[in-house]
Amino acid sequence: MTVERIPLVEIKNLKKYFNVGRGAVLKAVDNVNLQIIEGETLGLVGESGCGKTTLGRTIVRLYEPTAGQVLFEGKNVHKLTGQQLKEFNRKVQMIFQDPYASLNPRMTVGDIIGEGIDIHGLYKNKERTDRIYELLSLVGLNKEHANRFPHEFSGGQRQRIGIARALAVEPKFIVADEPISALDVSIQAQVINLLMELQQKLKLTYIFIAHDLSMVKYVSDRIAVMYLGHVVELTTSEDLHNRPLHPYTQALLSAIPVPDPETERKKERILLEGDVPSPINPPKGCRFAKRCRYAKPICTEQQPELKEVEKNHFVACHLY
Amino acid sequence: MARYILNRLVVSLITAWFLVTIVFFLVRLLPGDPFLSEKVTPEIKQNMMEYYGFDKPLHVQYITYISNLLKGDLGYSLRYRNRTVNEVIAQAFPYSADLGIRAVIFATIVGISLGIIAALNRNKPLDYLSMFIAIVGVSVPGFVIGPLLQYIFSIKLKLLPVAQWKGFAYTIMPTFALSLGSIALMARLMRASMLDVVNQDYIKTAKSKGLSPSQIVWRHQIRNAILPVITVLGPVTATLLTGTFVIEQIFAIPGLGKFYILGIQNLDYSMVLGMTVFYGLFLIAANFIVDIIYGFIDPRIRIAGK
Amino acid sequence: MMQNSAGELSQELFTHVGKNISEMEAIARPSITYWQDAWRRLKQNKAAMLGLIIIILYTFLAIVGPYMTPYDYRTTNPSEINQPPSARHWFGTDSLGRDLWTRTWMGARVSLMIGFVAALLNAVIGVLVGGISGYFGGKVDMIIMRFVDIMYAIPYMIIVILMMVVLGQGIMPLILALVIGGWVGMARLVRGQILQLKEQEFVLAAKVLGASHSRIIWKHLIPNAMGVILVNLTMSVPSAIFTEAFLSFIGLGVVPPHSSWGQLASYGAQSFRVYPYQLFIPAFFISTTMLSLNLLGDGLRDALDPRLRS
Amino acid sequence: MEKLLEVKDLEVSFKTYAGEIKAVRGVSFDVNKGETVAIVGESGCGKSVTAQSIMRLIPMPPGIIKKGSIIFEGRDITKLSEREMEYVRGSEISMVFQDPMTSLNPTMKVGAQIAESLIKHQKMKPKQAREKAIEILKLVGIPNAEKRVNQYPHEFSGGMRQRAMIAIALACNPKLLIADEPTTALDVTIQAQILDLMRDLQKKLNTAIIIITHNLGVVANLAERVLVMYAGKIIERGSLDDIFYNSRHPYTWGLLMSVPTPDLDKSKRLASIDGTPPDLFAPPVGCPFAARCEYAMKICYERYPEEFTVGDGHSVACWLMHPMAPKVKPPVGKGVTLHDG
Amino acid sequence: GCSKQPTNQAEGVQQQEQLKEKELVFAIGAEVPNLDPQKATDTYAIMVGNAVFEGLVRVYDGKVYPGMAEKWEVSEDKMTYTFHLRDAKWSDGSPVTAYDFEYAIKRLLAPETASEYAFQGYYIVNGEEYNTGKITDPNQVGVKALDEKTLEIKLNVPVKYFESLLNFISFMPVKQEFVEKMGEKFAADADKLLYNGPFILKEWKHEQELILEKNPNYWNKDAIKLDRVRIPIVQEVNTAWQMYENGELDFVGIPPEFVEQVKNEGKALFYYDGAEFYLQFNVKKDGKPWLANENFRKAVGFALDREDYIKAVLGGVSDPATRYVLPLLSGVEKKFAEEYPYEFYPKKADPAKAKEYLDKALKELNLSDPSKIKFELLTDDSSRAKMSAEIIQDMLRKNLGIEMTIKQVPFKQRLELMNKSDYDVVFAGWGPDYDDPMTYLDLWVTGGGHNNTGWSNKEYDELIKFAKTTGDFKKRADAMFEAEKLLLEKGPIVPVYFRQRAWTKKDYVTGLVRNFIGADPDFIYADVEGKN
Ligand SMILES: Nc1ncnc2c1ncn2[C@@H]1O[C@H](COP(=O)(O)OP(=O)(O)OP(=O)(O)O)[C@@H](O)[C@H]1O
Ligand SMILES: Nc1ncnc2c1ncn2[C@@H]1O[C@H](COP(=O)(O)OP(=O)(O)OP(=O)(O)O)[C@@H](O)[C@H]1O
Ligand SMILES: [Mg+2]
Ligand SMILES: [Mg+2]
Repeated sequence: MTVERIPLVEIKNLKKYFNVGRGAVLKAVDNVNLQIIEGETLGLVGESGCGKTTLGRTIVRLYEPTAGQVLFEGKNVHKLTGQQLKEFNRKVQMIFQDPYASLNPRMTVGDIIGEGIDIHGLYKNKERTDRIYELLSLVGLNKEHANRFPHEFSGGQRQRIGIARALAVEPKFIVADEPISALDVSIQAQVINLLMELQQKLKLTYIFIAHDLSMVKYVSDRIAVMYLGHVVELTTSEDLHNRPLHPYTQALLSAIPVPDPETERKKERILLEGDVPSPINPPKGCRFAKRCRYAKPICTEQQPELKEVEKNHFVACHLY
Repeated sequence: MARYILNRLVVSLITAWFLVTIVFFLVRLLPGDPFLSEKVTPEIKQNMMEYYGFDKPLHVQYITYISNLLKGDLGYSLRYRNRTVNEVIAQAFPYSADLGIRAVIFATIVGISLGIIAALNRNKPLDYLSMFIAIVGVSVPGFVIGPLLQYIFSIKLKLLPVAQWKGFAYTIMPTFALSLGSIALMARLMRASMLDVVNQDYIKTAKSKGLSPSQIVWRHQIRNAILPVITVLGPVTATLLTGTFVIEQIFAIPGLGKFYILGIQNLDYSMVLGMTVFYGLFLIAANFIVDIIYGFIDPRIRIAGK
Repeated sequence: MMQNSAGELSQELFTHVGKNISEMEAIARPSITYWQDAWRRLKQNKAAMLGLIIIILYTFLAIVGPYMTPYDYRTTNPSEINQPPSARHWFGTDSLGRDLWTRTWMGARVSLMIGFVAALLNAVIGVLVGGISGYFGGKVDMIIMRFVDIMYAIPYMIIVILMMVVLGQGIMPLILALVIGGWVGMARLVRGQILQLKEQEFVLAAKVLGASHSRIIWKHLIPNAMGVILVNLTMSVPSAIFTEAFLSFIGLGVVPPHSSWGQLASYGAQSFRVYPYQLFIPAFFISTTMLSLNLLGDGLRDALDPRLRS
Repeated sequence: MEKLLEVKDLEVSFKTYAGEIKAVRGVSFDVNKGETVAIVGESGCGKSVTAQSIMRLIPMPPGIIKKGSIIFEGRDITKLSEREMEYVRGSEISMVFQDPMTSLNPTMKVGAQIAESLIKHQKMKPKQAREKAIEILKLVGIPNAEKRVNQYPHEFSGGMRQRAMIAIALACNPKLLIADEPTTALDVTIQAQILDLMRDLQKKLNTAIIIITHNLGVVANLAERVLVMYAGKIIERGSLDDIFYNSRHPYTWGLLMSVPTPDLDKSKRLASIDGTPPDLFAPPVGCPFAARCEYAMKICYERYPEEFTVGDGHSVACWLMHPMAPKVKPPVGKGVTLHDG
Repeated sequence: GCSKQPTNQAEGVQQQEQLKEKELVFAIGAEVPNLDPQKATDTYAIMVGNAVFEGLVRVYDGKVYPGMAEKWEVSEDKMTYTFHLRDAKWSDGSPVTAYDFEYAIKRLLAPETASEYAFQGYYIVNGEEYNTGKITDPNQVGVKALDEKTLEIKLNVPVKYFESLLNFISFMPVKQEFVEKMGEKFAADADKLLYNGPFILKEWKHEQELILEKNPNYWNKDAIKLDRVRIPIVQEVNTAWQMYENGELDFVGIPPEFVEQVKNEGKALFYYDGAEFYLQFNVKKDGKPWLANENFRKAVGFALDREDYIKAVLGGVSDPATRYVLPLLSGVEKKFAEEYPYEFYPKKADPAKAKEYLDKALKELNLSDPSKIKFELLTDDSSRAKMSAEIIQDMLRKNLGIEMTIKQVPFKQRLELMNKSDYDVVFAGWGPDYDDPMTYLDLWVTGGGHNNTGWSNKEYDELIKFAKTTGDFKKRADAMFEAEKLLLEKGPIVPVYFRQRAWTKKDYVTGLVRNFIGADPDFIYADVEGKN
């Protein structure tokens, strides 16, 4: 692994809180530190609602952080202006979790995909059309689809449009927020193959948010596990699967549904007891403590730091 | 929210002050002066100028006006010489407001209903009927519809009194005539934004819950579609409540409407300013309320800041 | 070659052929944009096309109509006053004995010009200002909207009179005056729509692509607010036409002896019980213009909304 | 077993300006009471359209149900009046939509959206319905449900929206639950929880479930029978084991092969099916998969294969099943690539 | 709703009462802006004032009758008047005294009052001086109450029409004590005034309605038949008309469009309202020498077809102005027009004569082509102004080949432009202030307050000066006639029409008088016997 290399993206003490009325704040992302190295894929997994999307959106500047900073190529992305900002927007892309909502209902698919090309003046006229067709076929759609509108597509097709749009500007870094969840496995495979090929060819860097842990494992070099706005474990994908340290990670892995009826019938899962605490006024101490089988008194008292317990294996847990 | 409202109040006052200042100087740019008349001679005019303090430098007059305004005193009308603008407003506004409220309520209910009916029956007879009403509403202005109504309902059918404002029977025609234009606008806006909503996925969800079409309309579509109507409702309310010249004139209603026009025609400076301040405050308040309603209607809209 | 039952299948048909991916490439039609698509759809809308045809017809008549009779729009004829429509005077004559056919089409020039130009300019300015205000929100919105409030509240006639003093009487100052007072409604409306739309995810998506503010406003937000914009646009045409008539009333309209539909109608309104045709003819043209515009506007609205197809 | 739903030869098209998109082209299947049927298949092959047709929620126009019948408890849904449909929707059949963000009303509190069908169908008082809504939200694993009912959809994360959708669908204990990708946005622990919930429901109320998903893990976990769709047709159907261990259609094979397993090596490419599915404007006369099928024969390009029954309840639409076809060895099957994870 | 309005029930009751009471209902076009006698200017105030106040004299149907003054004497030189007041009461029960008149007249002239009609008091010794601040002591003004019942007024010059002038609202008495008590609010409402006329103002619902009731204390109350007069304010003539048709009004002005119809029914009535309209030329306008050319002006005058004009613009109501002075005004004994008949311009256009004058003018101006002559007609926003300008434009084009352009501006702007002499030709009008040709003629003297034409003629000035100072009324009238002829021949004025109004009334209305000067309508002796 290439942890020594200079990070392409550096996330420092990042916090993003939402005001949810009557003075309550929702700590969607709370003090996250991460480094992403050029050319790697960082998988991001975690409970639904734990702040993955929010983290991704803050990285690509859709949200102003409440505190902390995001550095891309050494520069604070939230301070960029003018040409640098434009550069950034070309180099950094996001694939949205909700494919339909993120497509303008009044634009043809061709225009949606072509928009980035136009904004950054990458291709003109015929070349532009060709490029759009190329992108469509890359994601398994055909030329005819360019003239249609988003509402005429199936869920998976819409997601592919979103992917094509992100790829259109030839970015360096993509935050892919559940890019494949709506796709059937064969197309999933096709898309993942495409993303990996591109990565190899163009040294792309990804943050890959997904719930499908086997897929995350397959695509990622390292995986960060989030829980209620915190990163609780961070290590290589091999390590994570083989030696998950955090009790939440363990529960997560045990819950992966396996595409095999017999295993599914027999499987034993670590059942997570208790309610997920609220990100509004989260409990002090470890946020997982209440549901943790191994919880100790200290866990409800003190918030564990993310520390390197093994080489390149970080975990935030009082057990280690 | 409380801070936003406070903030907005301060801004409203500043806005009103800007408005007064601009209009104060604008009216004086109008050709002529208040005492110009066919009979008046220069000497007599001089007496009048002095009487009203128009011989003083403009900035002195401005300061006097503003300080009176701060006391809530809009000054004496230059035409109705022994009546203050405050009195004129106090006397005429109730009529305009009475008519205006009727018209706003009538227009809103009818306009929105027509719009909804049209949208639900797109390109069907009911849609065209609603369009027809809307077209009548905008292409038949008050000065046509008023006399026409009077002719039909009073002279021919002997159902309603021609004019004046003395009881419910007197309010029917003016309310109708006054609301036509707003009905048209609201109906058309409502139709358009309803159509923006009908094909949204969440309508499908609502349907999948087994809601009846009318429940879907009431609970899901209207709220998502009503924003444009609310937007126009602000100024419409302010305008209708503070009087409309044509309708009040045709139906001989002693409302505020004519004072704008007469004020300007007579260069009755204090009247024009007073009307402007009054209407302006109404409008500012109406738009303020509209902005707040926005937030209630669509929680994604947060004008109140981050 | 299609056999009816499996039994008649020949063994030959079961020879292995394998994949043929290239054959799958669909034949793509030339790519079209949103606007091309909308135009295509508009053309199929009969009502909208009818509206368009009527407007074109009126425009055409406004150009040639006045020359179709031997009369001049300004020549009075006291021996022929208030004549009802006849073979001599197709639309009758007015109280000065002028031929109303000629005057109607001369008036159409003024009214159509004023109606369309003022409405369009209003729309452009209103959309621009409202778009900016709604999109940027916060302080910008506060300042712009308070400016709009002030513009709303300044008595319109003052502005018009001052304009006339400075620029004189005529169509251009009139249009300008109509625009000065007219754009604010559109601005507030558009702003409201934008406020509602701007939090949608596709806007975020465009932001990530680095779309400029103006691009987001014009390509993403405005098209989605088009329904409401079109309604307001069509509705502002008659209001421009009648405002002109009202301004003429107080001596601020087009230079006499020119006239307009609005003025003809308001003269006609005074005597509709005696000479109904003097009201109903201009009123007919105003309302059919409105009808056409509404049909066209609705058609356009539908055409611009890809989700709504019938 | 009692049949709850019978779909017969359903054809659904969308009229667009470019032509007619034949989204569903003659689909027949049935669902028994208390049974779970999974529909899998290529993205865009017509799964959602089929599901929405059962609820009569296809936007019409442009959509039209061209042919076929959908018989639910003996009544043909395609022939019911809209009024009658109201009482079917939400209370007897309910649906979880695929796209949770746009499927929730942005201007209505989540709680109210859930409570709505309770008020309509179970005649609950608003207050009672709200209590119930909180309860259901808790059931689908939303923490802090008391607070969350008062929030608006845009304040929810993707997964929470999806759970809210599920809550809406579950609210009235339907006889048939159609879940269109109900768990795509959920993390595995919640996913497991939701699957358990659905199973519980099924046990308690004998609810039948049609689940549409791409996650074969979920299929394996929940389904009893599986339908495989491709280009608007069902190309294979059978029991869970039939499909996972004894599938006969080359497309099913491709699907199963594409699944990554936890131990898959990064250096290897994922197996996938080359090419794209046919355009539904002009679906090929023959087998729609032929052009992407390694085993395609001449006839595959010319005639649509009839459905061959290959076992009890297991049938396949593939010419390979024809006696005259050459024998091929399936690349997947019990234990071939799938089973050692 | 508004609590002020009577409910329908109350209305029913009112109707019941109407059976017993005689009520006259008619509409006026605008609110009475001001009923303060010394500040009021508009016709409606004059009309209401005539009913609720009474001056020293009362003018009825053009003749002067005793009013508050039982009798009066005029000095030999016709410059001193002594009035003897009768016993009369204000509506608060106090007596009307000579001091009330003295106070009223001084109040009219006091600069602080800023009365627009102060000039009506300029005939009185030191009236003008006091009003314009040249003297500050009101006691020097020639009006004095000799005792409670005797008032003496001294004039600068003999004024033939002075007696009738005293009926003008500006000379109505006010009670000092009351005025001072009310301060600024004097006359602002019905209860902020004292009445001494045949009626009292019972209710004044601003902008809505005035209700007058018979004054039980009026000295001549037996002559008054009406119990009540209700005057709703209705701006729109068409609305008023429809109200009349609907039986809501007893008499009404006929909108031009309906004149024909009502005439055919034999119900149309006509009266002069005193206003005269004319084209007024700015003879000093730079770059437009033709405006200063007498022959050119006459060419315009002959090119106008006044009959056609009236037919087309005014629905046939009004009289062509063939001369300048309104024919109805009083001469020495009879009407001025009867004593001095004259017709300068024809009723129909005379294109030949017009051409003749135009050719002369062209020659004098060294112009060959009439199309070189360009000028602009300034007109305002009064209801028929536009049509009026349009038809004049067309007549000049047809008969003279001259292109006149039209400039229409708001009323005040028109006045402003006239004051600044910033116009070519303006379509203007004048209404008489008193019943004498002088009210029209003295406008055009050099330096006259309203003469903004730049026209100045010594001979004319002298004729007017003579007429104004002589005590010989015959010679005075001769001089005025000379002046009129001179004005038409050389002056800056081309008369167009003398305005008439068409009106109609229900048959039961009797005793109404329409006046071209002073109160119009004068309803104080009217009756509605037979109204149900
Ligand atoms: N409103 C519509 N107009 C035109 N075509 C449509 C419309 N809705 C769906 N389609 C087409 O119908 C086909 C089937 O769509 P459907 O949504 O059923 O796919 P799906 O099987 O659910 O796919 P996914 O798994 O990606 O959601 C797709 O090719 C789609 O393009
Ligand atoms: N605009 C917002 N206003 C208020 N709260 C928000 C907003 N957006 C997100 N949240 C809250 O922030 C938290 C994290 O949301 P986020 O969308 O980042 O979750 P996620 O990890 O992406 O979950 P999922 O896997 O379900 O998509 C959630 O509790 C959510 O309710
Ligand atoms: Mg998310
Ligand atoms: Mg789908």
